[in-house]
Amino acid sequence: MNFEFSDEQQLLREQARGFLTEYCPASVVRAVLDGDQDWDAALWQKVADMGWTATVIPEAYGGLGLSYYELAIIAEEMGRSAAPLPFSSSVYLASEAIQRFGTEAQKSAWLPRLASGECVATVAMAEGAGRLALGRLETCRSGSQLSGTKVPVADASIAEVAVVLARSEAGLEACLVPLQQAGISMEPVITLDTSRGHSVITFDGAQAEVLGHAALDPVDWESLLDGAAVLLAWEQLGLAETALTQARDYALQRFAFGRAIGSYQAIKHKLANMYVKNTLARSNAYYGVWALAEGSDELPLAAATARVAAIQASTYAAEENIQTHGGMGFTWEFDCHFYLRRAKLLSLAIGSEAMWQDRLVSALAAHSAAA
Amino acid sequence: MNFEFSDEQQLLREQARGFLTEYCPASVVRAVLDGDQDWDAALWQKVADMGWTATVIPEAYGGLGLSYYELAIIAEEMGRSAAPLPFSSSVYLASEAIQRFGTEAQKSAWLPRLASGECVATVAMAEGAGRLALGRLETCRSGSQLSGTKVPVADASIAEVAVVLARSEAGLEACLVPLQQAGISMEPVITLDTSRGHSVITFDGAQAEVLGHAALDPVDWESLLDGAAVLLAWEQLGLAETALTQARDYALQRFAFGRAIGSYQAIKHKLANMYVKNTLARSNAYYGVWALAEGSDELPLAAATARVAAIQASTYAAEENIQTHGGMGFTWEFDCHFYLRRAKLLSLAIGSEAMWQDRLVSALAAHSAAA
Amino acid sequence: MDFNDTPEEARFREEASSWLAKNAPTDDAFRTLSPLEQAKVWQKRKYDAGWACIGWAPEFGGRGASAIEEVIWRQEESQYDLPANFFLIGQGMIGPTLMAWASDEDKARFLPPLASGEEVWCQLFSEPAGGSDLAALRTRAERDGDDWVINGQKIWTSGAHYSDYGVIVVRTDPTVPKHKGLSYFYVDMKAPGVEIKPIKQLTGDSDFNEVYFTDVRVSDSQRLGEVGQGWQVSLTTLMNERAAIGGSFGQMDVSLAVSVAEEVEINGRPALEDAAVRARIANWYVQEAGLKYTGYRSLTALSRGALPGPENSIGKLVGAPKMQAMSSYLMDLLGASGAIADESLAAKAGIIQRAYMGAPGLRIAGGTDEIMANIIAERVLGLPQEPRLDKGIPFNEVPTG
Amino acid sequence: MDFNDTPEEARFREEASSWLAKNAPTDDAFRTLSPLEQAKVWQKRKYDAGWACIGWAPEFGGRGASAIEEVIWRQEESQYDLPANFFLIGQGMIGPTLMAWASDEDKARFLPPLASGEEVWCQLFSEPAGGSDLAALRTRAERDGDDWVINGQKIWTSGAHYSDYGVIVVRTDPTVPKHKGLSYFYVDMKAPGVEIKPIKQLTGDSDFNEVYFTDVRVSDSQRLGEVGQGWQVSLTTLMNERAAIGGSFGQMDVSLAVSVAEEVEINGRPALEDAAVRARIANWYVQEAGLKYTGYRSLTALSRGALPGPENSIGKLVGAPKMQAMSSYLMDLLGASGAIADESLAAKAGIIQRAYMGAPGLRIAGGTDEIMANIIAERVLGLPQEPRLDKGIPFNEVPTG
Repeated sequence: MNFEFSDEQQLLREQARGFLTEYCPASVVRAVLDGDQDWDAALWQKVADMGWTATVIPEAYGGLGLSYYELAIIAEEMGRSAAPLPFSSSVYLASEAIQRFGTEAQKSAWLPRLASGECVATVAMAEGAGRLALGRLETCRSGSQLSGTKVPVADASIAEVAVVLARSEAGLEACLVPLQQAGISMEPVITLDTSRGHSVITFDGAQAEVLGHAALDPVDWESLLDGAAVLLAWEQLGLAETALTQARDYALQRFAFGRAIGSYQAIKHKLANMYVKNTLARSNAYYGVWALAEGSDELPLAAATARVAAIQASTYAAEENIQTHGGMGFTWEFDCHFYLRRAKLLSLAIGSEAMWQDRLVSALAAHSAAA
Repeated sequence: MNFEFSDEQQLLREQARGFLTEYCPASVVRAVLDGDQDWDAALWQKVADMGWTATVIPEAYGGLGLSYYELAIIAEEMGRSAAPLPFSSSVYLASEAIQRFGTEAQKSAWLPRLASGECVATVAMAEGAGRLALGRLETCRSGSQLSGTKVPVADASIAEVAVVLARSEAGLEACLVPLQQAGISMEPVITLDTSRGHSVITFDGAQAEVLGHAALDPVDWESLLDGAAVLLAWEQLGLAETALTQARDYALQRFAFGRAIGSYQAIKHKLANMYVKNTLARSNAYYGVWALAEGSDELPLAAATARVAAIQASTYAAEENIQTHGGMGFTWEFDCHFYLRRAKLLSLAIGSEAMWQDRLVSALAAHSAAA
Repeated sequence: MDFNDTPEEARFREEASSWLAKNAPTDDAFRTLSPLEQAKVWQKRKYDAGWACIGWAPEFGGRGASAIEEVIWRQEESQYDLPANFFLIGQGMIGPTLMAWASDEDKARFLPPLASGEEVWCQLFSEPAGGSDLAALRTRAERDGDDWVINGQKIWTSGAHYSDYGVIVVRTDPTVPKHKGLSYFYVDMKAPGVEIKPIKQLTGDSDFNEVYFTDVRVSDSQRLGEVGQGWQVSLTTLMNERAAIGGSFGQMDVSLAVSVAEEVEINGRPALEDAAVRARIANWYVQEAGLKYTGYRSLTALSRGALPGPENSIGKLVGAPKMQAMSSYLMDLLGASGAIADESLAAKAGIIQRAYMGAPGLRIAGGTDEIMANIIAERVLGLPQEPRLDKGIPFNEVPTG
Repeated sequence: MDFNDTPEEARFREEASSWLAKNAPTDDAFRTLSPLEQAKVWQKRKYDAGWACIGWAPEFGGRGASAIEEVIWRQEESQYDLPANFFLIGQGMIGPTLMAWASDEDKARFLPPLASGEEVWCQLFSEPAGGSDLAALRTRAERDGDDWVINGQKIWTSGAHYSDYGVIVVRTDPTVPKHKGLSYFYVDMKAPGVEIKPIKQLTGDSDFNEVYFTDVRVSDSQRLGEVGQGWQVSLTTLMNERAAIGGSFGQMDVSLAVSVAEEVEINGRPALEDAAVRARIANWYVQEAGLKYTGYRSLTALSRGALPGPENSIGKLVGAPKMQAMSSYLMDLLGASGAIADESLAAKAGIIQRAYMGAPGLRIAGGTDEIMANIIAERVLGLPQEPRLDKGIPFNEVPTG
């Protein structure tokens, strides 16, 4: 039984935490949230210099060829600091899609530049309100031309290329679409977390190439999402841990009626609940990353479990951290709201809690039937 | 605006509470729960003498011709004392079915005897595990013969007659079936609340007559259930109030670490939650009985709302009353478990929480569409 | 039980509604005024006709109406889209405090212009270190001849920047136990040394202010109650806050959830057909209807002469978390689009998201969830208070962390 | 990360499993014995072969195995359906206490027969007035020459009726603060004046007893620790309880929910297709998997030499309410049949209902939900204790209501 990260991996965590504590304090998040930028480009450069964008990209394509364990560790630390970066779009989703589905030429063209961080990529899936139905996409490719509207697309304004989920006569496809071209118009979309940019993209006969040689099996796309779900779960866990730490520190320091508010059972039990949810989320995130890293056929179950647990832990911790802070927590000036915004944003990305609960039970039923 | 019972009705409540405090203390419930009897026959006689079984039966059939407001008041007090009586089966369900659907002859034959309490009746719906589907009943009538199995049937062992939900070529039917006859075998079924008797009834060509002149419109049966849901909600509310009162009294009297446990926020907030749920349940029960008494077309919405609120309040209060009592609450000797048993039993009768949530939303959507 | 007015109530409602029909301003000129100007114009019109602060005695500008008549008036007035919030604190909470504690001259001087909207008042109680522990306030007033000199900081003051006067609780003796060293004054908000800074909330709005007092002089004649009696005076104000709260958490009701669930699809079917969605909607409706009919029951009690009690705390305790849970879930139903704040792109998402970001504040303002639950436990159910470490101890010796 | 044993662990597992394969009794003769007799026979067989209390030192009957070896042994032994609970308290909690506090003679006298199952021990701590406030116990021991005379009542004593010995905490000085007036003894459960009455639980079962002490004499040599040091000694026992608890709330896992939802229909379709059912199952699975993998993480830490800490409290805090919620919901899925307790009529309903009725007890035994949450808040998160009104006050002056 060895259900723990290796010593080397723990060292990576310390290094990542130290790095982000230094270069991504709350003031960095605040600057992007308050300002006109969609990201902190300088921080991205530093993160790329650390090699984080290259973590799981094979060495043949300029990556470090490390495992998902390492990437999960970085994801947690990214979440802990609520870094205003397109890391999830570019690393967990777009790079993964190109690596999994791309032709040799596509991989050679894009992965080295994604690994080095000089290129940012994103994935465009959603087409407006409601649960995404892979079988009913309205964005269509015909020949080399793509038409349709994707909204919201995270990090599109800073991405050079997007992996766009679409349909053609051949069926479901992931298309590789450079975003600086005539057939594309893009407008910013304000979301609840302006420390991450979002856009609506209209494709009007945009030049697009199919990623890979053929249409996508929906199962393969879902498997990509499973991987992203695990990595997002680690990021959400990091957010949840920060929220719990903030709440605990404030509860120790804030006095009411002559004693620390953390000595009142209402606050104690609220924080104990956070701890319980965070612990369940962490243990399920271990399960998820184990399944992802080892290529286990339990991945669909493990990913959904990690995702649901992380959604529940991060939104609870972020919401109740504000309550623990009382009126101060409701001000713009305190940082509590960063974690609420990001926790909810990430919970809405790649399908929300109910969708993953549904997938969890499908995987569980398949698993029981197989056992 | 007059959203309150009348002074006369309040007087009836005081009278009912006084009566049941005297004649149905916890020891009476305990005697039936512990013993071989399925009810307290002497208490039934007293209740009948009070006229409670006659409350809403028209004067023409020997009843008092009072309104559902009066019956709701009695129901709450019945719940408050967890009376070991077939009141819900005989009064809210069977008497109502005969009154609503029966022919003149059937009403004349049965209602006076039900009003006087000399006859107990019940309704047989469930046919085993799962949500009852009116369109898929297996109990069938052919000619005057009924065949099938109903389980569990509350209060069957003490009922003279049952209203049995069945199907024939004509469709859905309520059949009137005397229970003392050759074509019927009945076995006791132990449930979690042995202070109310339950049975499995096997009809093997039992003599049965159709209630009324024709097949039932399912909507009419659902309307009957709406009425029963409102009255059961009042009974559950009474249970919930007793559980809250017990918990509060114990929390005031039990000391830990030098102070009453009711001074700890964990206990205070638990009891506050009970109070909140009970208050929502009470106000929704008002809404329900108003709709029932006034014959409002809001009844389906009001009944489902009252039922869901009452299920939530009564099970929460009963469960958390035990927790408030700690180890003592988990003993047979303390009374706390009576209310847990009864609350859960009533929550499972006539369709459980999820079914009524579903009905609530159907009614709400119909209501919105009409508005 | 019925939902109709008594004959007297119906008569009163008819009188109110016909006056409103004739006098409620709807013209374009009125609409071009700022909200505060609109409120002032409308309030003055009501005042002149005897429809302002109708529960107040005639000498202060009211008509001595009953509590139920006040409710009826509010119901009728709310049929019109007219600004009213500007005067809520002054008329709802401070007016009654002045009636109970001010001198006859001050009542005559201040109540009529408060009723007419010509003077606006704000309330200066909360402090950064106070929070749930309101009486732990630190703003000090020191005696100087016939004056007092105030120094300190107040927070969460609604409307400070457009108020003419404010009521303030300050510490006049830090050497006695917390509740005993307080005094209560009214202050001129334009006086030298009063500085007002808006607070930006996490929603981006600024509904509240910080108010700094630097050597602000008030005359001893501006004191309400005795020196050291400030806590009792402020209870009068706060009791009226509780009466004013409650009920109005309907800005996002279940009908919005139903309409979102009708529009959005899950697996090709309307989300409203999804059992998980239905269970949530049912539970919210149970809460919403429960609060609504609790309100009707209170109203009935009110019309029979009862006073509103602490049980009204459930409105906020249920309503605010419901708003948070419901808006969060509706964002989920919208999927990735749930994150969109721009109402022009996603109309409902914008409304829902405003509710989601506002809900944490609703769970705090006027008493946190925890304080509301304490109120129910202590004042409704009669459970004991927690042990109080600050009881009987001089304020300046109470631990502050 | 991997789920496999290290080579040493694998070797140990192999040794254990092959011994078990040869020696675990499965014959019919064994099965005709009473559960207690079965347990004693099996325990003696393990003892004789060096497989009893393997973590104990060899001189007490163990083999000085590591914590992870103990876990591996439990995993392997649990593959067989053999009774074990009878010795849990004695071997898990009292053995370590004797090792820490008893005289060498007493250790030599009592530990081997405890390990071999020849003598059974029980724990006499809780009292009717105690509950969560364990140290508020009132059973008194008064010195009489070389003896002590015990009078009072203990409660929630598992196995008192088949135990040979018990450990007991009593008050030897009521005039000093609560924790300081206690002493700790072992007692002969067959001694005159010891009276044992089973407690009927609300489930109808009787797993616990009340034990009354009337002038029960124990020798001063049966004291563990100094007079007045009883609380420290009992902490040794309780720490080992915490280590023993945790994890095992799997008696009703999500697979049962899945199978019920596959069998039962809603609107003509399997309930497993219903979105509300799916959301519940998903949430329970999140809890169940979360606890399972938390256990794996603890096991990893254990295998690296760490001690089990207070974070293990989450097993019960999550598991017991989950069992209650899940059993309640599964009863709902069964509809009216959910109320049936008779397993011959409704197999799953019976199991589910036993869980529903048992869950309240699980939420209490070994520390209520509230105590568990306190432990996490205080010992894991480092939040302060509540103010203690009984601190430093003579026990006989502490308010008791």
